[in-house]
Amino acid sequence: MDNVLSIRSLTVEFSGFKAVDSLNLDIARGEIRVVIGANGAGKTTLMDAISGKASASQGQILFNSADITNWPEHRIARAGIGRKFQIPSIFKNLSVRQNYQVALSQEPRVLHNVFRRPRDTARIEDVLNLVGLTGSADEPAGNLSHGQTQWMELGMVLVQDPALILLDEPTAGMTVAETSRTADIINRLHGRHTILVVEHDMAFVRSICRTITVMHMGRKLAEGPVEEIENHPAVREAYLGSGGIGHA
Amino acid sequence: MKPRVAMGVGSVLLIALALVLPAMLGALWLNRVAQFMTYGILGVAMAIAWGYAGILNLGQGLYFGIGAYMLAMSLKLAAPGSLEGGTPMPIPDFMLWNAAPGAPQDLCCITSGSFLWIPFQREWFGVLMGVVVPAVVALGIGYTMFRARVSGVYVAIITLALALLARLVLIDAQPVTNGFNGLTSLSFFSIGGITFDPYQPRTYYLVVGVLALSLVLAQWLVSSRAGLILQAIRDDENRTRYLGYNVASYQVFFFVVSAVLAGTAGMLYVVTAQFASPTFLDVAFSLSMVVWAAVGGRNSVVGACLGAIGLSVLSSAASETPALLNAWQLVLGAIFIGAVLFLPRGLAGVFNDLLRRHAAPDTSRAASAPLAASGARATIPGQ
Amino acid sequence: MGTPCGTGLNLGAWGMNIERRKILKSATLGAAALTVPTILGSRAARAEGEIRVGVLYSLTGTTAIVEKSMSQVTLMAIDEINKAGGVLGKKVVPIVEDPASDPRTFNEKANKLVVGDQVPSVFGCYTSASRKAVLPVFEQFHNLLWYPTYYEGFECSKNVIYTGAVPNQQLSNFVPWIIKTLGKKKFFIIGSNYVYPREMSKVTRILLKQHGGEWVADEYLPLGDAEWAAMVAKIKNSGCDVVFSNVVGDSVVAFYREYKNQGLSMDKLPICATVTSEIEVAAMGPEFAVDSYTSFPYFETVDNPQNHRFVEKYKSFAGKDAVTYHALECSYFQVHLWAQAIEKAGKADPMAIREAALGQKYLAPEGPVKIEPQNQNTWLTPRIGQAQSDGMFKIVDAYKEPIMPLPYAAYGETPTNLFCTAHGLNIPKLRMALQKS
Amino acid sequence: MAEIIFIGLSLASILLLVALGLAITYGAMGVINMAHGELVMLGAYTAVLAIRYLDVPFVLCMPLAFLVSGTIGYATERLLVRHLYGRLIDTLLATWGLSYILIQLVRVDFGLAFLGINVPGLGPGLQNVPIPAYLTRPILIGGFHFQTYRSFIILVALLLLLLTWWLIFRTSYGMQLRAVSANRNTAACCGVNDRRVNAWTFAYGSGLAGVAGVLLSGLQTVDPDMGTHLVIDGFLVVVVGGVGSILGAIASSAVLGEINGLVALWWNDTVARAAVFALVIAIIIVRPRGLFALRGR
Repeated sequence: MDNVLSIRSLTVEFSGFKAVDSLNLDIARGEIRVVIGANGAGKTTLMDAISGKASASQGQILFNSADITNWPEHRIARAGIGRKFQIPSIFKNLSVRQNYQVALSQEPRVLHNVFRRPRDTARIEDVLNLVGLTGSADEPAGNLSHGQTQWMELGMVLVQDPALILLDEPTAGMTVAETSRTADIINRLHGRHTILVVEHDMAFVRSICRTITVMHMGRKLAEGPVEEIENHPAVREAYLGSGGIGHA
Repeated sequence: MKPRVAMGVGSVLLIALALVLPAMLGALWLNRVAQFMTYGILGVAMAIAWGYAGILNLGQGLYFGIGAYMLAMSLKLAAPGSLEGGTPMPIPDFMLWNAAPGAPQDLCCITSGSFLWIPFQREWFGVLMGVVVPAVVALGIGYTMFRARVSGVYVAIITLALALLARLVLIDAQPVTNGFNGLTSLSFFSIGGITFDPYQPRTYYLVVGVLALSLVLAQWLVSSRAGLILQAIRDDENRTRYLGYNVASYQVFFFVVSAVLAGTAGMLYVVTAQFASPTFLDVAFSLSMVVWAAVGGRNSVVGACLGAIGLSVLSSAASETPALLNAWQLVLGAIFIGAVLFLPRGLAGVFNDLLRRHAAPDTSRAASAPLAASGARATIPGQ
Repeated sequence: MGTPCGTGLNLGAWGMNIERRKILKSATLGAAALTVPTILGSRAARAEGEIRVGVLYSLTGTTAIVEKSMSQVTLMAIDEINKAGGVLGKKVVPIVEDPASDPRTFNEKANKLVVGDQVPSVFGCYTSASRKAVLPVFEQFHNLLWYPTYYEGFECSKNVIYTGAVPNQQLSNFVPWIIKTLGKKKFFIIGSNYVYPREMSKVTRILLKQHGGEWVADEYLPLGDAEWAAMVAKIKNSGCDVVFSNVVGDSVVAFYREYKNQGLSMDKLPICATVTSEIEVAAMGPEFAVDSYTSFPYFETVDNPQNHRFVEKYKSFAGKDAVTYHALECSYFQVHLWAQAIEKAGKADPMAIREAALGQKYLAPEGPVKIEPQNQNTWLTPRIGQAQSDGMFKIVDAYKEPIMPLPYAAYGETPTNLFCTAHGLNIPKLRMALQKS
Repeated sequence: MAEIIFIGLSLASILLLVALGLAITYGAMGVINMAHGELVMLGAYTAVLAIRYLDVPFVLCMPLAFLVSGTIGYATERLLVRHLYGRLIDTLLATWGLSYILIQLVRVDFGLAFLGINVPGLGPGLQNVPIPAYLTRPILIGGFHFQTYRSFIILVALLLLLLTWWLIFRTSYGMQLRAVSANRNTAACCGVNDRRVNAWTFAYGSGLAGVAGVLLSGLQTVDPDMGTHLVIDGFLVVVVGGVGSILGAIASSAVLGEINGLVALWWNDTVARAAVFALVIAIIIVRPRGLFALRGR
């Protein structure tokens, strides 16, 4: 079958401590996959390893069957992996539109861009609509509300049009309304993009996803459809500490 | 559309002023303003590196100095003061008294390293090197620095140390550079049969021309897509990386551009002041460049440029006012502090706010586009 | 398009701005107020009945320490001249500028004086670097710089009158004296790392050859550095028996202090210096310099009536702690030489003054001095002083009368065989000499 | 050999004296104080004037200078630096302006010159501080002259180091300081009066500069510009050591000092200086956060 991303016995160490421990993971094209796990289970580190922020001490990361293990961030991004951070990271001093103009990076070389002027494209407009920021397109991004900022960063990733999107807790700090809005933004992407989400909020997870991977102590604990996972003894076991999976 | 109009009018006025100035000024201020305009180019260089790229170069004097020396070497060889000056085999006078007794009297080997001067017998070569060498040096240091992801104050310290190092070597290599005394008694700069006497309007116009050119170039660069990406990098390096940009290459590119501008400024300074000195590499000089940019507006090429010219005029005027003979440095110090405290974004910042306010009635979209292209980024709180 | 936007941005707002921002207002107006008069002033017609001269010594920056006193003494001399009725029946008005110890500023201020104020002469400059930086201005506008500092020579400009000592006037007596009288043969030569010390050392080595001395080493400290620990340690282990110092500026002080702190004694291993004058000794505290030697044509202790008058006058002018020294004395008498010259010339024209200045004589505090018509340097009387505990120098050796300045002595220039003459630098001769040496 | 080590050590101790204050103001407070060198200069002048007019014994000049520079530092923080927290480069610019002013003030006898009053000991001239004999005569140990005065400097440097260490790691004030430098707002929320802590810290750092000034005045001349090059060296040390790390400051001043001494002895001082600059550049490029950077995941 056609895997966009396949991770082979990946290990990431921080001075001896194995944040990710010989992990295997396959994600099919067009799939929306959620990774859950208690704090410190290694979810974010996994994202870091994929996007090049953390370097793998062992194992392989294959993206469209190319080995991208320990490539520099920008090459991974160019290869077609976009990432949204847990704490939204955007260009506060640029307007939303300018943020997207920067994000629109089919041609990232300097000399090429010296001879281009920033321009709007249909795609930028589409994304602005999708994330509902058309109104505030020309405000400095720093002025946006927290929720808007989350969407806006998501938008930046979309403008890039990556084959694989990594979302690190996209609903962190959102109201219920905002969360559901985020959910249907993500659902609208389903099929067009492959999406890997790290999330705590099970309600949200149910609303967007088919398959869940559970991580614990850097290892894969379980993998399967939502219902199955929710009744999985080992998972419940692992989650006791954090008061049951429902509210994790 | 109001800002647009103001800009149009303003620029026309400014250009007009620059053109008619020679008629209003005597030889002294003509030459002096020309010199200050070379500082203006330095201001532009600072704005690009510091304001837009967030690279604080505390050793900008290095590139200014290199530019100055490269051209000065050519002008020295052409000078009648040098032995056989202007002939096929000139030797800079100072090399004679730095030569070992009985050394062959030929540029090739009168002193160790004197051969480096040989190609500079052609003036165009000096000019070329005045651009190329700063570029190459900046490329080298920039590449090593930014690939190692050195940033912020660490960049400042490296550039600073580098300038000090270069200064040391320059002074120590007396047989080739005439050490601390620098290069003087040069010939006039002349290119294509046109000679530039520093006190003639012609020279003034040369400087004005280059200044205008570098302003246009800088403005064009920062309003290009690359310029936008550069500001993105300044805001958040990592974000830009995850969007697929090779941050280092952008930083290096603009670092080099800034260095080239500084080198050009150095050359023009030699044309107008007729000497090159290792003191061009002093920390104090590089720091004053930073101050120019800060006061004028670090995030606006035009602001920084005017800041440089304005402060230079101010300080020379102040120091020449008998009443202030002892106090002028107190005044300058106070001005720096005041500017930093009350105008964190420099004068350009203030102007932009005003324009913003006046443009508000119109749709903010119309206003923000051209502003974004011009010095509007001055609305960014200083990093 | 870019530029217009920007420029307008700034200019457009100037107007609005002045009503709005207080700080700005004052700053801008201040700037205007300062600039306008200077621009006009520099071109305003000079009032009749006065002759304006430039005084160009740093009042701020690293070399201000010395230059400020030179500036003061120049004003004192001008004051004397005016009290005596001025020159050409006119009052002499000094225009003082502060070049802030920075060559760029030196060049700028020289322009102001020569091109703007169009003074017939400028008294000024201390370091060679600053002289070099102003030279182009004087040469292009055929003006005249009066330069009072001892320097390395190797310059032959029509537009400078050099009243300070050149190497042969400090060394030709000193080196032989050290060898013969002190009986010290092994020379360890040190200096600040720039042109003057290196050239002094070159001349010294030539003299060492001639008088059977022995050269041990040449060492230089970066200009302005004050850390001598390593250097003095080297000197200790070098086996030399005299240290020959061309160290300048405040490094001198640090050097003598370190010397004593490391337990070196002046009688076993004396320091013989070409730059350490009364002012440096005062600065380091006499106890560190006692029994070291210095060669200068002038010391405060020179015993003759005109010097007593000079010293007394200067102290009443600049405070009782003030000391007089060679460069100070030159800055003083060169003003009087200038006054004589302009009287002789009969008009305040730089080149006329120059013509008249050549061969001009004056009875200076150090004794008779004369401007050499050939190379525009000055005849001075070599003297050797020994530092005393009161910070003064005891003159232990002196020539009877002034000797001729030879700016190219390093290449065997002799009174009978001059390289720099009224016709300018004789390059073929110089090159011949180089081949031979 | 003992000689080489000793010279290096003494160079290091002087670097450290200047750098220590900077390491605190910069490291803990994120303020690049370009006027630090001028605070050293003021310390030296304190010694000059105190000895000249009150004939205070040399050793007592140090606490005195500490107070003077400290007070000026305190005022600086209250009037200037306070408005600039979080604007690193602006602190650099503003304090550079301040250094301009301080230098010129000393040169014009704190403005008295304008009134025609001249204070002997101030003004543009070179001043000097007489060092008591018991500190100048060298002591002979194992056939090698140990300079009493330089040994004394090393000693004082060590004492100040201990004092600083004790203040930061053994007092509640130090606790608060560490809290503030870790996270100003959080600290403030926990009831730490960060403004007060800042002011006192800045005063302390400045005070150290004053002491350094007194000690330097024994080695070199005292003049209004003596501080300008010191601050540069100080920064090289702090940055190479790793911002905010006292230990780093010690290590880097030791390294730079010894390198300087070695090269100066074996080659010459110009090369030594060049070597130091080159080393600084190299270290920063290899370890962009300095030798002892506090690195987190």
